[in-house]
Amino acid sequence: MYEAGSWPIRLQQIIDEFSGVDDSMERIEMLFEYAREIDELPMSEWCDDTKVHGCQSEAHVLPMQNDDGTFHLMGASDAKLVQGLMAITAIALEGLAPSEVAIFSSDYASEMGLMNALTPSRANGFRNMFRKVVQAAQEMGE
Amino acid sequence: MYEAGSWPIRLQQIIDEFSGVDDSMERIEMLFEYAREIDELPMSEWCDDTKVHGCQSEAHVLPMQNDDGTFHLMGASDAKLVQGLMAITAIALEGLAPSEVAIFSSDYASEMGLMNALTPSRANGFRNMFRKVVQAAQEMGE
Amino acid sequence: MTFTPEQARRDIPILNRVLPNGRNLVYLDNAATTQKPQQVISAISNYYETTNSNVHRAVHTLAGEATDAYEGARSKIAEWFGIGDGYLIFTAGTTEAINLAAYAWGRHNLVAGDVVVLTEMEHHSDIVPWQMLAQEREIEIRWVPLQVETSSLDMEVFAASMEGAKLVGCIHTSNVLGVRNPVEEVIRLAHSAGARVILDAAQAAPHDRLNIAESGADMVAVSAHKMCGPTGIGALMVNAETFAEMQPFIGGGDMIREVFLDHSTYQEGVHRFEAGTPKIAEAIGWGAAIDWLAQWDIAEIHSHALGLARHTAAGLREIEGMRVFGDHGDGDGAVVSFIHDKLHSEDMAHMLDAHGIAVRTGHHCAQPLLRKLGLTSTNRVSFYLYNTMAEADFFLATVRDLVARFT
Amino acid sequence: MTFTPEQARRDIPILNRVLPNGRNLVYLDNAATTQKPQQVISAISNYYETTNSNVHRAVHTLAGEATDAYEGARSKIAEWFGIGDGYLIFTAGTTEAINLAAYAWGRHNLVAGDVVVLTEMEHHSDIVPWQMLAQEREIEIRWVPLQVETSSLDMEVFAASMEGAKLVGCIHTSNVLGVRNPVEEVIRLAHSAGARVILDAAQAAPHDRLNIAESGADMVAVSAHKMCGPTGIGALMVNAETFAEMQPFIGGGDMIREVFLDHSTYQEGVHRFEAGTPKIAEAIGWGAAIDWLAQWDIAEIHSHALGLARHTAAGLREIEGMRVFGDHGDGDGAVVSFIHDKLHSEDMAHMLDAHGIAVRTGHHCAQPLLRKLGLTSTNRVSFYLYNTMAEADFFLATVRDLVARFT
Ligand SMILES: Cc1ncc(COP(=O)(O)O)c(C=O)c1O
Ligand SMILES: Cc1ncc(COP(=O)(O)O)c(C=O)c1O
Repeated sequence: MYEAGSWPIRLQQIIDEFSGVDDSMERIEMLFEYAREIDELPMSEWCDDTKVHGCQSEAHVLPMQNDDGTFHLMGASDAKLVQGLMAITAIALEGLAPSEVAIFSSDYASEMGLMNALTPSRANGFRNMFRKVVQAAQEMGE
Repeated sequence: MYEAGSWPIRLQQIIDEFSGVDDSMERIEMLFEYAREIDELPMSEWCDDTKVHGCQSEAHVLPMQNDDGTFHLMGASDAKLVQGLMAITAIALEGLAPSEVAIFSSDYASEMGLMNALTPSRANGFRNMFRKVVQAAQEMGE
Repeated sequence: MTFTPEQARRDIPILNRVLPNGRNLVYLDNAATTQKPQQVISAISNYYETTNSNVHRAVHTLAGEATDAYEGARSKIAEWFGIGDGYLIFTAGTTEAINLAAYAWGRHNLVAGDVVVLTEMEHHSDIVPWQMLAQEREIEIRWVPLQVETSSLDMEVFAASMEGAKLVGCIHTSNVLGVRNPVEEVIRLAHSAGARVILDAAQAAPHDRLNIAESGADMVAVSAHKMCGPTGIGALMVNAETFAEMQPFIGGGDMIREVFLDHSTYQEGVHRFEAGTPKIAEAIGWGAAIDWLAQWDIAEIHSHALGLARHTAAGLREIEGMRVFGDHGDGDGAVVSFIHDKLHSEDMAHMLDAHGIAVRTGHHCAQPLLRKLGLTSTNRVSFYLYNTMAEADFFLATVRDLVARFT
Repeated sequence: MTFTPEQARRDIPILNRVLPNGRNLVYLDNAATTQKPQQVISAISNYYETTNSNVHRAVHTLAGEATDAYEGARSKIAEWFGIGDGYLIFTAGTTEAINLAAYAWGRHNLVAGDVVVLTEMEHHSDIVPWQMLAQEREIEIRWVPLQVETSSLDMEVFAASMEGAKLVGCIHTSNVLGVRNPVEEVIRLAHSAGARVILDAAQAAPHDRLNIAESGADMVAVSAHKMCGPTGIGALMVNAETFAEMQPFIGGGDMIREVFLDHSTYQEGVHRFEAGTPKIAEAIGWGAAIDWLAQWDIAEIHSHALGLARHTAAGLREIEGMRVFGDHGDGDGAVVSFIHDKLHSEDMAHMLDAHGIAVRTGHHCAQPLLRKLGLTSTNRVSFYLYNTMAEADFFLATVRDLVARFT
């Protein structure tokens, strides 16, 4: 099970990278950078099914499987910060078995210090996004 | 018009008497003494018409005219303190023309320092009692 | 920490108050409202001095901190009373909590012909909201009698009243008699008849953590100001089944999901019932009150206060002409109502006040109960953790002296 | 006293706050809630430290002092707004005030087929309570359109909507656009059609004494926390005719005259609508806020804040891609909503927060208005007396810098 202390290597690196940064503006810029790394879901495919509720921004995710059956996440948001968080989530989950995603802990966001950098409504949006992803992974397993 | 500075002599004496006393227990005892001086309305005559509303105690007044047409107040309460206040009111108004009672100021109670010694609900009761008396005096004049 | 009243007193600034008449304050009106420790006062000041912001909706640091503090207080209070924080709805106090029950639950679950069972011991707060609903809807209210001799509810009539009952409203602990009602039995009987139960726990909450989930009560109403918290806040705590049956009551910001011109959709969870800017500083102050009380074992606090009540009741009973109510059994409240047959309650209260002693006088918002006792008014002393035996004795000596002098 | 923002700032502890990210707080979210001067914080602490007691019903010194302080606050606040203290009903805030209007007045004076007129500029607080009532009663709600180009209500449609109207609900000053509506005209048109008017003055009250009696408004809702007062309190102020048409809403102690098992009779006057232990410390804190503001001429306070808004709006308009709302005429609120076409409002808000600047972001509880603008969210800065030109300039410089770097 992936949780604090046993994150995928790539995610652990990102966590360390964020933990090393104190300046909140710098952290935001880093998130903006990550925002570019997501497999972006084109706006033409945004729909009710992909929508993450409870965000102030429009946020959409499309959880899917690579050819080898491993997990892959597409996503996009009109807010870069949100898309950055999504991107880190996508990196964290990339290539895992859906069954592993289904029990992945969401604690990495707070470990990165993002949850208190984030506002409650944003944190709420993150939780909804993560729940949507995990649920999709569970359904892939079924 | 009877108001601060121009009270009937007997009332002015009572005001001075109370103003000279600091101890709250002593003031209460003085009120208890005055309670005996009212022309007491017998309980058998207490009725809806005589009742003063807004008191925690049962309080009743019967405003009337002496043979010479001057004002006279009977009253009673099961609380001695209330009856004491009534008695002072009766003394203050005794023998005045109803038309004088009708415009009598109620300020003597605060001048005696009774209004803040009294609680709001008691002060309220006093105001209701006084209003009832003044109203009756007005009607006598008509 | 071992409980001592002296220690509790030290935290409460007002207890050092010298009144305008030169007397030291002896505050024995705790069932009306309790005094506040410095910790509660500072929690409120602190909030305004460092954190104040509107909550829930904004993207800035203060808003995040204020939201955490506010929602953190909710969690703490809910945990204290043994219920999930998803089931604690903040209100302005017990009164608004019972009205919330009547509007959000009652008006959506009771129809003409339905039966609401109340007791003659109820505070006006648990009478008037149901009368208003009954009038609107032709609902029948059945009254469980108070047995004056034993200061207890007639549980036989209670059981017999359950036929067709949809809701039972019951005061957990009487603010006049101090009696703690057999709420376990009330809940059991009500549930086996398929009725929901709302407990007015305004007087119980300061002395008892209530264990709401375990108790099985469907709705429980409490006020912060009666347990060393601030004015302006209280709660309705509701179990999951009842919560699911409630519909929005106060409409506005924060309780909606989406607002259109022709309709709106509502939030899930407690925010559905909390429209507008919440009682933020108040919730935080209440949380601090819980922290303060939690230093000690609540059972020790209760037994201390009850001990003072027992001592006082016994002392009053020795005075000729004195009628004293309640028998102060183990779970009862620390409240002693009394009335002297020759000293009017108002005269008594004024004379006690002249000695610095604050007691309550009147109908205690329980006119049906007073009427049953054949009275319109009693005097009432009520104790809490910071009261001392010396205060109880000073009170008793003063009453003895007044009775001797004025009767 | 001549008004200066520096002087006001000195009284407000939180303005010295250094945030966890090391930045000094620049608080520009005053339309959401305002910061509190030491005088208000101390009034509350003081009350709890020296006077705390339940009010109205007791015969002891503290109760008398607390009642005087509480009712004294009511008188002061009522006088400030130009209405008799017999017509100021305390509520938890603007939201509860409008709900009180809907329950206590609306449900006893509106029947199926009646028409309520609202505007597209309304805050959710002045929409949802009427929608709930409309649903219950088959009442028709007519909407007065917002004209986007001029940020103003379509007064022709307003006039045409008056046919058969029983009530008009109108936001006095918009919390999104800053626009002050022509409330005099609204009242005149409504009254000549025989309709009553309720004004949502949550945003107006911090900048304007309202002169309620003179204005002719039938009901006016305000919140203390938006004018340097505490959370948890506000008021509905009502003229005599409307007051006489209201029926009890929240039932319980303090609002009754007599309670019997089969019916109750109610108090006259404001207490009829204030059941249970009131918001005592809150009222006293609000009174202190009025005293504090009353040191200065409210017109000077308003013109200072509006000046900052105008300066800010002008500065923002110079930035490419920025859409800025409202035209900040003389009576308008000190609120500037804006949105950049390439920087999402949430990203903007987070980046401003990283610089210590608190702004609001989102739908501002006015989804119908935002929908009309074709948006789901804006950023909003809002100024009050303690904000300075230096803060406005720092905000502008930061926004310019962020837009330059990230677009
Ligand atoms: C215009 C307007 N109306 C109503 C409200 C609601 O006020 P409160 O949240 O204090 O009830 C607000 C503030 O959020 C407002 O700006
Ligand atoms: C038993 C009981 N119920 C209800 C209330 C009402 O509580 P509040 O005035 O805080 O709403 C009180 C206190 O007065 C009470 O003692």
